Amino acid sequence: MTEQERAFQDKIDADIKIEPKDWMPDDYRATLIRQIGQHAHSEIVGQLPEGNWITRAPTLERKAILLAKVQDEAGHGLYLYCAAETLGVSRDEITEMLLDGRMKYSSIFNYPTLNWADIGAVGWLVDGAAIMNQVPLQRTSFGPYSRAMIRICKEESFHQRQGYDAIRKMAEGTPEQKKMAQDALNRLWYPSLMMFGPSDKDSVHSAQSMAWKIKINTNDELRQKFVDQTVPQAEYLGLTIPDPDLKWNEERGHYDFTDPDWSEFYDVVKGNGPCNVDRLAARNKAWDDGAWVRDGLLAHARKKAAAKVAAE
Amino acid sequence: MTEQERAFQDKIDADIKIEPKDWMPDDYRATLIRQIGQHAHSEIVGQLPEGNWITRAPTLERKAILLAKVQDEAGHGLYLYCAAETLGVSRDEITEMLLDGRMKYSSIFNYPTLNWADIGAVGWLVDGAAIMNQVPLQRTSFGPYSRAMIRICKEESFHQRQGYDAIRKMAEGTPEQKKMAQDALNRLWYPSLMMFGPSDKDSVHSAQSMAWKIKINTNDELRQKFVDQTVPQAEYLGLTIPDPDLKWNEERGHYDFTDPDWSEFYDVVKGNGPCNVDRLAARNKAWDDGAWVRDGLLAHARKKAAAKVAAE
Amino acid sequence: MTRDEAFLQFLLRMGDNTLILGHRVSEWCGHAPVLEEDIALANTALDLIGQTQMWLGLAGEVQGEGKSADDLAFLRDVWDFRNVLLVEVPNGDFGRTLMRQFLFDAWHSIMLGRLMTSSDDRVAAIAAKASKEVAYHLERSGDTVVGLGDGTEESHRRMQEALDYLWPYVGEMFASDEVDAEMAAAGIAPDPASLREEYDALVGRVLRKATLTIPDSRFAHKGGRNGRMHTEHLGHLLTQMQWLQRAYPGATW
Amino acid sequence: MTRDEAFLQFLLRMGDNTLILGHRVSEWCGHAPVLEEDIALANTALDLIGQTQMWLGLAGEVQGEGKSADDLAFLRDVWDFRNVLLVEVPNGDFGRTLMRQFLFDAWHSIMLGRLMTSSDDRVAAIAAKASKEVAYHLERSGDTVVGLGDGTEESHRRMQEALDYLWPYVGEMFASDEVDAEMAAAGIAPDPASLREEYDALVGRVLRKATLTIPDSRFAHKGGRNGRMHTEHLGHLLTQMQWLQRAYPGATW
Repeated sequence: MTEQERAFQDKIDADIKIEPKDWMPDDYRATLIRQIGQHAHSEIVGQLPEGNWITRAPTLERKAILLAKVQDEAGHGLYLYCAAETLGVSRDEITEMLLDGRMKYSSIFNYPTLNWADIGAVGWLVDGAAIMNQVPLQRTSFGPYSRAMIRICKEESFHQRQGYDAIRKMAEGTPEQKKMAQDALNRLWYPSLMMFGPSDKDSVHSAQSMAWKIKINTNDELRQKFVDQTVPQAEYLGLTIPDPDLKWNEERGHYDFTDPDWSEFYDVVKGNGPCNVDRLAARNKAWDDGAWVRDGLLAHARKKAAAKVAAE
Repeated sequence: MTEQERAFQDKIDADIKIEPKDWMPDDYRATLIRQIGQHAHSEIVGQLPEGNWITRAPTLERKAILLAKVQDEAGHGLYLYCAAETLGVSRDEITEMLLDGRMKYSSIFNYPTLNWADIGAVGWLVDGAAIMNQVPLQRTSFGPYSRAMIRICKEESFHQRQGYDAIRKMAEGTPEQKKMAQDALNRLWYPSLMMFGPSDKDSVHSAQSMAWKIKINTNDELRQKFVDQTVPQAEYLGLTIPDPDLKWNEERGHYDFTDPDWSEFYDVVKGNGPCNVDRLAARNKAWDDGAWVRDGLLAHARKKAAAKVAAE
Repeated sequence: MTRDEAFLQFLLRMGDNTLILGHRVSEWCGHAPVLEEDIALANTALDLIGQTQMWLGLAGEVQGEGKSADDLAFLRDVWDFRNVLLVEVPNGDFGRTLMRQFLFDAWHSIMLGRLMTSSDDRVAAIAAKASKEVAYHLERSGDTVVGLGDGTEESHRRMQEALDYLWPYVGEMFASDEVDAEMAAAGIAPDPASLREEYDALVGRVLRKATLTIPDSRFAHKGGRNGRMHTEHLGHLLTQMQWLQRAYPGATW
Repeated sequence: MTRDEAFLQFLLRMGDNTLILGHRVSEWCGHAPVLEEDIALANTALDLIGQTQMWLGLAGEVQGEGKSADDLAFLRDVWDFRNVLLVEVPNGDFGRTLMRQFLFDAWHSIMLGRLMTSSDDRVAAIAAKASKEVAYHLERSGDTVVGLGDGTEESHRRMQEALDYLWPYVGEMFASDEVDAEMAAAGIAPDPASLREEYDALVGRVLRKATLTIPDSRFAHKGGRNGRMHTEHLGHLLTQMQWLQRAYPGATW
């Protein structure tokens, strides 16, 4: 370790935030760009499965709540792209990396939303898992990222409560509604567990990321925490977690549960999830169709600036 | 009148059909191309208002009937384009005249189909009026046109019966269904009357066309016949013709009725009907989007032909 | 037509305009040309849905049959809708969507300004709340129309095409009938025709800045405000919007 | 699972395939690239709707709850549908529509050929009638795939893209589960896996003539045949298809 590296690590160990103008190791920068970019892309692609139900929301209030939520997600994307930009990568650059497949987004968004209860389940389970991942990241070592996470976490926990409320309405509703709620849980349970990533013993980057405080907890810790939190909620709703081997382990003080099928996870990461192709096609179409708009607004802004200079 | 023209008119007067290879006056040819082309285009554009309900047809049987009908209309378009081709104008040429607005189609198809009863009403009223126009044209002087009309009339009268049956089901159905049937009649009555064209005294081409047996009856005769036939059918259905002045005239032996608002007719012809822009846009889109298909199939046919020649 | 019957029609017209336009705008969600637009469009849709809740809520009250705003939004068929045709035409490209928004926002802001002095307190209160939101919508859609109209050659062409397509739908916003006469007599709402001059001035100013040419025709498609003849597009929109309420009647969500 | 329960599932699979594909094809009505194609597509849709009436009619009989083919078509929600995912993907361009048709027709013709010797007379009779229609569908879609694959550079590119997009949906047609085992044991229907070899030979032959390359992957999307996980597209399709029956329950049409 060089002296510079040593000083850098000392700051992190002392919980002093790293700011964009500070020196940082190339790997730290690259890892952060990948992590923040992937998180930003997840917010953007994450609009699609929920957006799928906006035009079919069953009441004006539910439509408003869903719209507000999807709007927040776009906002989160914006904060995160800004945080990434402080590391020297422009929004357009990493957007193009998303669009041509060089960068990833969270695999959970490659699953479809098939009934209205999915909208509740996404808030309850997916946002729930996301928060579990994100809360510790409020203490992450990179200043702009940490500050973005603080704003995001506040809104996410609001979304999670709304999601839980929406699925509660379904679970307490007509038999069809209850069936929808159970169906949503059946389909989204394991994909939600996968959101924490493979077991840390199989993860190559974890040790360094934890030393850098880019990652705070292990994947398995967070997954366990999520299960422990979610099972009683499902019980309260009268819904059944689709895992016959799930049970409370008195000794451990945790639930034992079945690991997700990691071959499915790797399949989805490779591009073979139910919606990968459609999701990327939708984002590419939005980007391509919007080129004339971006060009037009830019051209206008330049004309205005030129006129202003000429007038001075 | 030249000798050639005299001989031509004598043949027509003697009810001898004019065939494509026969000599004919330029005006006769031009008028026929306009009339047959306009009729063909009407079949094609006429697919759109009915097609609008194919994906919402309420039963499998109704969907099948509607699909079969729209398919027949495409078939009629095909016969008529073939008849026009015998006059020396290719299908692509007159299609392009439709698409850029140089040629017209029947204005009735610029009205929207807004509820399921419209599908019945189109069969009952629009096909009914069309048949009234077309039956005499089976005796028209131009052979290919006459033969096309004979085939078409057979199918159209079948469509009309199906349309009447469909609206009868609505008129005899629930209060909402009955309301749909009445609503359809309210909207389509006057546009149907307009299908016969303005009064002959206002029509410039009529006399010559009648001498050439391209037109057999006057517009007013046919309109009266249509009203006389349709009023009792509406009564049988328990529906009210939206004309407070409609009444039986014992002396004339016909119904008296209110003339349609011809300013609306001219507005629609000019392009200001409720759907003109959307109809033409739909046809243009189909044509433009399909260019690569037509080109591809043509290229393949040429390759095959060339391979065959090479093999011989 | 009694005053209450006319009042109900007026409220449905206001509420159906915001409902249907809000729905159309919400269709963009996740598909806009740039992230800031995604957020702005969602925000516009959200405001319009909120206004719908107020207008249709009051409509249900005035109707007196115990219907909620949701009942009115999700359980009427095409012929019962009273929105102008402008708001139901499909989104088209982003340019058409924004042009439609601007042409509506301009009318909406003028209308709400007048309604703030309505003789009916409830109408005045809704208008006061909504007009703040709509002032922002107008500023934004106007700016975007100017930016794209006076942008590149392509963006100019697309905006002119959007204007040409939408202009025949503008006139209906200023049509007057017996409902409007009754509302004007009661001091509840202005005669729509009386808004036209201010509208033409406002729209003319912005479109000039946008270097766009207003079509030389006053022809106007009509039929939405009285439900006589909507476009074919509205029925398709309702199949989506009303699906769950139709498929699972009586459920609460 | 009893034999009748399995039989019902089998019949729903057959009938939902033809119902949903027939619906998709009917969406083209009036919009095809050339008049002859408009006619041919309408004809295909018509045949598929007719087959649906037979399959779902028999399904209602076997179910024994007094449901008609229309009840089954118009009053089930997404999770109750048993069609393969292939038939519910959106039409895309004409090339994708025809490629989907060809990939399905090839399976359909082989399947129906086997079903003609079904131990259940009703199944054999439906298969006999349908297989004549489907032989024609296959001839036509195969010819078009060849014509466009081996046409211009652009048509070739589009057809290859269509094949690449659709290929991951092919495998589901050959998946087997306990329903299929039960049907095979009863001699009612073949094990789908047993059709694959003939399918690969047929499809391979046509695609070679079309100068197209079959993607080098056996990955298969699944979830339609047992209803566990349809695509997001099916729900949107149903909003249209079922609209009138949902909005006006109990009416006869």
